[in-house]
Amino acid sequence: MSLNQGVVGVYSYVDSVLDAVRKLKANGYENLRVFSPVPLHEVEEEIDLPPSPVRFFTLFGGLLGAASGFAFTVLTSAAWPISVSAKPIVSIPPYMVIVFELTILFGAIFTLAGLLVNGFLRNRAPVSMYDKRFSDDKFGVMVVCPTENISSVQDILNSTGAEEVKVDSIDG
Amino acid sequence: MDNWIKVTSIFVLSGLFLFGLYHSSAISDSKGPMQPILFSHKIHAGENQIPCQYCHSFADVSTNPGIPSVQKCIGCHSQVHGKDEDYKTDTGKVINFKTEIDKVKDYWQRKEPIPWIKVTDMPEYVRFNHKRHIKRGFECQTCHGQVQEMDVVYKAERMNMGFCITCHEENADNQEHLTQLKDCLTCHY
Amino acid sequence: MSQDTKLTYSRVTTDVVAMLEKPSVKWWALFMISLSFVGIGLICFIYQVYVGLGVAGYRHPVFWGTYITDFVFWVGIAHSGTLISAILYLFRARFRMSIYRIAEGMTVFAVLTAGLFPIMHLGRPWNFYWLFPYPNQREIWINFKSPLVWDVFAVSTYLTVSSLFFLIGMIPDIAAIRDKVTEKPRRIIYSILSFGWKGSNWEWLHYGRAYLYFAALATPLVLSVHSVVSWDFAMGNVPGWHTTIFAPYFVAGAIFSGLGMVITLTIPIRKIFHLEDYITLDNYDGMAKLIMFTSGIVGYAYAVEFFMAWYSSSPFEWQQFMYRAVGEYALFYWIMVICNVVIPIPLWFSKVRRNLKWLFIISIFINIGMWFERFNIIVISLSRDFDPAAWGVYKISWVEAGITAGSFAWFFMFFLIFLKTLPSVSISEIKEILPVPKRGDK
Amino acid sequence: MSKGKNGGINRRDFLKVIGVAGGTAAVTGACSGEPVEQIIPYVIPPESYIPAIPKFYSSTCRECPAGCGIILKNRDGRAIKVEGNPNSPINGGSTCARGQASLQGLYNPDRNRSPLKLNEFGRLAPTSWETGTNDLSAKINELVSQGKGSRIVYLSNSISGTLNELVDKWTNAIGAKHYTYESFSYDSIKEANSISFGIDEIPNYKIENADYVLSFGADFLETWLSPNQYARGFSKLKTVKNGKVGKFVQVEPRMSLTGASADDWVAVKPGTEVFLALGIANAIIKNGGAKKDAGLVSGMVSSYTPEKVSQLTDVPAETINQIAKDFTKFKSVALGGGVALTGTNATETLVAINILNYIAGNIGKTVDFSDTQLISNANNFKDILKLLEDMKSGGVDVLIVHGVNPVFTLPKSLNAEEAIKKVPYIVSFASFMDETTELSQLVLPDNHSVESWGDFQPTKSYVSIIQPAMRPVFNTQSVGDTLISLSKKVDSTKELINEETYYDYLRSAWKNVANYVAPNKQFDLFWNDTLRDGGVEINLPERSVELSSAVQSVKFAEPEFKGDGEYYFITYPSYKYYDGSGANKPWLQELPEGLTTSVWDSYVDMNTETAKKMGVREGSFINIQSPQGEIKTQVFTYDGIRPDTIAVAIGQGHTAYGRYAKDRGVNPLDLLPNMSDRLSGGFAFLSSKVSVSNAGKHSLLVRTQYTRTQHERGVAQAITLDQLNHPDDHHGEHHDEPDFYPPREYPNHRWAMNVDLNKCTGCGACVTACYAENNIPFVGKAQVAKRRDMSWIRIERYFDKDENGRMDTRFLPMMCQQCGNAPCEPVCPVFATYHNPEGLNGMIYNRCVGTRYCANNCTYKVRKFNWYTYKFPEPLNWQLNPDVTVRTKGIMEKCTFCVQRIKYGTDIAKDGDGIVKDGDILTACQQACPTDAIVFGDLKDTTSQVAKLSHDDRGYKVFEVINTKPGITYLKKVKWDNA
Repeated sequence: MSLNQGVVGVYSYVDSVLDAVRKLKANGYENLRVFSPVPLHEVEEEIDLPPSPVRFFTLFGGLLGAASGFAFTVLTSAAWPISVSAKPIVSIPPYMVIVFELTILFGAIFTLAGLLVNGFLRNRAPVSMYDKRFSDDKFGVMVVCPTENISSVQDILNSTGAEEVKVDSIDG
Repeated sequence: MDNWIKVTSIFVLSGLFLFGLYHSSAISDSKGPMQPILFSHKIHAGENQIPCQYCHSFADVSTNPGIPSVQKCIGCHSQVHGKDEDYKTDTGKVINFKTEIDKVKDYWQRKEPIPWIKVTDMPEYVRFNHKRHIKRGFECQTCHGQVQEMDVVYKAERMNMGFCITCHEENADNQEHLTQLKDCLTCHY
Repeated sequence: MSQDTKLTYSRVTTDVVAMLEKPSVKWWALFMISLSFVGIGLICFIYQVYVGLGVAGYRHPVFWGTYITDFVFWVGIAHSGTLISAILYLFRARFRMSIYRIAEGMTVFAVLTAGLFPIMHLGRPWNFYWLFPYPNQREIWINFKSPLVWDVFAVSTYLTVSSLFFLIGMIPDIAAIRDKVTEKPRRIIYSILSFGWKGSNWEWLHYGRAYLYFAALATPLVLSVHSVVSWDFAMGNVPGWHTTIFAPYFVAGAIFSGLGMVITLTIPIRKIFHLEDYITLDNYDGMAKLIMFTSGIVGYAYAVEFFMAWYSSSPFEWQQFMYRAVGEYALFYWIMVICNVVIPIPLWFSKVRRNLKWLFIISIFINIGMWFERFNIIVISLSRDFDPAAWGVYKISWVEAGITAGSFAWFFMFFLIFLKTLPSVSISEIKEILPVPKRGDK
Repeated sequence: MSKGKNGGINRRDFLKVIGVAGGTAAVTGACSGEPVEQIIPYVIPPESYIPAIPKFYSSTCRECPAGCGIILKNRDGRAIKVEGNPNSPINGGSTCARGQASLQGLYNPDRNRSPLKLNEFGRLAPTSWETGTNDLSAKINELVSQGKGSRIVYLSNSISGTLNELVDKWTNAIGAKHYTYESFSYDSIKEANSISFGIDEIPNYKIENADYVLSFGADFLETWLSPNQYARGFSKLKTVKNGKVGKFVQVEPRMSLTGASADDWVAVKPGTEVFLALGIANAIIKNGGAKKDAGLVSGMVSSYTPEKVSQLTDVPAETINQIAKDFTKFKSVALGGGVALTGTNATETLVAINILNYIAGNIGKTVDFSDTQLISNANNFKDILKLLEDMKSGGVDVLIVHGVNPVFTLPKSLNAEEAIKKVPYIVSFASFMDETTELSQLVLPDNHSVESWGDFQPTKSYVSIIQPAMRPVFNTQSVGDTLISLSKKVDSTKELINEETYYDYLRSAWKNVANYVAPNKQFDLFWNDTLRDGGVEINLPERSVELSSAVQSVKFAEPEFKGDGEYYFITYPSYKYYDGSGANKPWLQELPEGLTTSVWDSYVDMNTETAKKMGVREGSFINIQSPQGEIKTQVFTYDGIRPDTIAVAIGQGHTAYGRYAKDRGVNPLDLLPNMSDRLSGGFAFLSSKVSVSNAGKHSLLVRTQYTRTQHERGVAQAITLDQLNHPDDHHGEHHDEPDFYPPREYPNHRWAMNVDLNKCTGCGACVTACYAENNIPFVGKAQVAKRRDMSWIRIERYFDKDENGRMDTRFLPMMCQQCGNAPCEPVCPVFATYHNPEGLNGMIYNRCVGTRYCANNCTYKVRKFNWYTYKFPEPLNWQLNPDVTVRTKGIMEKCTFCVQRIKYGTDIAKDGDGIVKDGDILTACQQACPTDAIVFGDLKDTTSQVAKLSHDDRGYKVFEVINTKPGITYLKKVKWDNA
């Protein structure tokens, strides 16, 4: 069994990055990752990732918020019925405001949770592969490959205009 | 990763905070105050079986049960002088029967009231009608605890609103009665 | 953003990071002034708690005054931030990019400021937590029929969501700063705030989605919050309050005032930090157009209120509105009309919209006008409601003035800290609208 | 809320600040121990004492000479409330504002707390009773032994009954003179009756038997003779029955509070009422309406044709004819002799009124001479003038002052202060350091009437008992006891009185009463019954009265006015302060004066036109000058006063008399010349023409209502008799609109109230009663200026104009309406206010966080907010009702329908059959109301008065259009259509 190695190439130009991605994919390297200071839609099209599951978090949060808002208002009103202004003890119209606000609140909190879980906890890029310039003006193309393929990847990266290529071992 | 510790601790802390709020007044005094005379309810109400309303005689006619006048104390203690004997109270204090009873006599002689310390004090925005509760047949002990077993009386129940309302809920005859018993104006005005 | 600037990716990063350099003496001076006014406000508040609300200018029948005015004012200010970041994001309005971070920061701090007032105006502020639903031994909950409870939920939700939105929107930028700063403590703080952002395509994917959903949630929220605030009044039966147009009227007013405040804040910042390349005249032009539009809505609302008061043939309503126009508070009423409706009229001309001096002056007047709008709605309506025997005129007290001044200082204090600690221009989004670097560009 | 033991900032206050900063701190703080509180038992409990159960003592109110029967509520040893005694024939269960406030005299922090003696530094310093009485007796002994007993003067107010006897007995024994001085002594009424009927007394006016009341400036709802009694009569007059209601016409240049309740206000030229009365009499005789032989007088009045009278009085001829017509058409009564209009021709006016009453056949029917008022006991003013002369000439060596304050109540032009200062030794029995007491050498403070034994005879037919409801608050002693102890120390009177205490003396004296009233009853039984009932009635024989020929000797003439100013100057007794004795009671100071709603100050009524002419507006200060002096006060522009007249109330302008009275307002008596009524010699209050100048200063005239009209909002509604009797004409006002929610069900009770606007006179008794019952704090002028008065019930006053341009003044008591659809309830975030199953709008103080949203949303603006924690200076706090929570800062409060009384009533009912009967529970305002305008009860009980009245044709709800479903139904005021 060969240890997985990471190779990252540092680019200045987006078209070079795209070239590298296409070339790597053509060579059968599927485990690719692109670092960029801005979201790159061309790259998104090239590296076809599954749709983000964050939406389920948002949906779930919203539904949970609505349900809990509804349950909370109704149950607490019924727990000690206090009559105000001859309105019914459980009076749905005013409670809809609470339901609405809790829908948003829970939706937002769960969206955050979705982002944290999916964007930051799962699929984290290895620290060693990161270059500080990626948040500034450089782009990075990272390939995970068995040790034996390192040189071939390096070649591809260099040939597509990488200004620098780094290799490091990565865990898992 | 520090964030997670933080987030968790915030949740835990806020949980504790809410729990604290809920139970903030749950702690009751386990010990009563030092009274000017160590009057033992245990001896009077417990051993000697004097009914509560013999001394607190207005409990069934007034909102306020009243505390006995010095005259009432001396009514018995002109006969009962107390042995010259030590007695260890349940708080561990040792007193002498005769000394304590002599204090009552002193107050009487000087025609001075005894400055008792209030054990159960209701905030002034709470109206508690002793008469209604006694007439409904509640024992004094329901709220005041087993006074007949206390040498030094202490606040046995926390007597906060939760205490009152739980009892009111339990003792409602029907829905309408419950509404009345849980009506805010029943106790607050 | 115009395409002919000389901005590059690295210049954007450098410029923004440069804003976070050690604060100047001027900054410190401003900060200390803010801090001292916060201190004055705090002293006023403590005095008020100790002595009683009587030290404020309240009097029968005006039970709400400056504090609620301030509250609505600040909540209103808070609206443009989310509007610019969320609604304009959904509409893909490009002019938002350069100013949205400032606007969002303004939102969060304005909500932080606004949130103080409902507590400060309470008769027994030490019991403010009774307004929150929490399990207690009394077994008593809160009244979800009360607009004030809606307010509690709306404002706290808004604070939470807008803060999250603000912080999440900054993640890539903070990462960029993290990678630029050298001092270790700052790097650690920025590392934590950046959640270890690396800018990989995975992260961008989830981040983009999450941001979109946030925007989608924040949009109805922002509309709801000021609607709920307006219902504090509209649900009351006071003549001058009890009207169905309040929700849209308040939302428009909030956006109006918020944009006014954004302009008031960004024009000096742009000058001080030399952000002319980032915040362009086109941006201001876009905002000014929005101001024109919302000023129109607000003006329409003023007119329609009068019309409805007359049309309803209710003596209570009609006398209330006549009182606004000619009564003891007529000065305030006309200040409001002039500032909010008349003064923005020159914005119909492109020359004015692109003249920052004029824009700044107009924006100041809008801020003043909108404060008085709230004051007028709250105080004048209460001064003359149903029972003529109870009518009375409210006068602001020095404690209220002190706390109001303190609230501005409190807001600016946060804002000053923000300018020196967080990226006040969005690095990644500015880069996004720059042409991507391509080989052929050289 | 207890104070921390170690002083300074206490824990609770600290937490209030900290609690905002961090909730946790507050939570942990709550676990620490509570402050120690003690309970102090009785050493020997009083007989039949039960804690927290109130005891009630019948007594007599001594705030004015009317002598209303009262019941004092004693709770745990303290008198906490005054109620009217329903057994009293005078007031029949009601009280006025002054009566309600008498407890603030009892607990006034400025009371003389012990005997005081002038010390070597010229100050009055505390001393013992022993020293005090010894000093005085030594002085008396000295004088008596020198045969100078007649140089001792005992100056008292009208103290009828046993005390009067005692004083007379003792002063006679030492040879001293006893003068009875009443500030308002009605000499002219006595003189006029003496001339007209040969009776030197004041009859009982039976307004309750009249359908038409014609009052020539008699403010019988305010201060005139026995206001509560007449208010009851007024209530009868204004009761709408079978589509009929009585009519009341008030003739006076300034529309007084009484005049504001009149159906017609006739703005007569000051001092010319006499001609009007004669003109009316003439018209009656001409029309053949006279019911008695008018031969004696027809010659006297025949020259007063309506036209001539109209010229003399400024009253239109048709008005005169109308009154003449009505006066004989209905059972009528004519009243006169109000203090304000006592001019130099007052007796002539009253003779004319007597003629009017006589020819209309009212004597013996509505004017009853068989029972007369005992204010008649007071000395004639001429005697008082003589006394002043005596003092000035050094003829008085010892002056004992009891219950009067001549330095304040006598006009400055009489130089009473100077005269009294000439007396070398002045002893005062006063409870307060008033202007006269300040001049004294010795103060032997009297008990308050709530602390003393005594009796009082308001009328010939009724003797009322005064019994103590509590032990003295301070080291004071009743005058009776002081006199007895003095008599034992004065050599010549050692044997005069056998009894040791005044109580014993009183009992002995009452044995005579018992012998007369109930000769067969055992005395102890009689005594106990009297104490329970509050007094005994004495049957008097009928007295037939005929017009005496002496009337023909009367020459009717114009009054004289001194001063060359252009305005007539009216000074009138204030119904709040009477002659000034009420000015030290904060409740009265804070009680909005009915017409202006002004508080804590003086003002001058000035016609709007006059003010415009002078270039002043409301709140402007003006100088009022007469040859005797000048006062400066604020203008109240008022359409209810003639343009040639201005008016200032008596009562304010004290230079002493405690913190609440001192240096407040002006005393109009300073301006009055020394003028007397030509025939009776009584002081002429209406005798001055003053000039007025703008003082060039303006400030807010502090009031509780700044609005004059209703702004077409229909708050206080009225209905004409015609409309009332033809209900079809205004049919369709009541139609039920569908509701969003189903109507509310009330399982047991629905507490509700009616207020009859036809009976409300705006007297403010309800307001003061509410202060007393509900621990409402007074806040002072500066706070009222910020509209922060705390009153739970306010009298709204509207000056509208009717279609003929006449003043149409309406009063409307406004308190919490206990709405079924209360706008305040749903907006409270914490359920501090809610709807209770018995229809009450509950206000839970301890739950309130003070958002004040409820108050904003209250349609009626009846909620009051505690802007501060208000202080009740010791011992005013003794009066606090233990059954009502004392509110602290930051809490909303409002009328509760006296929920403590409802709870008490239902609690008592539960001990029995559980049924609360109509009338078992009275609210404080209802109980006090002198005209029974307020009715409280249970709507579920269909037989109750409130249930019946709520469906009255006159019933309406204020702001019905808001659909708040109030629990209070107002009954429209009934207007006479001038047909």
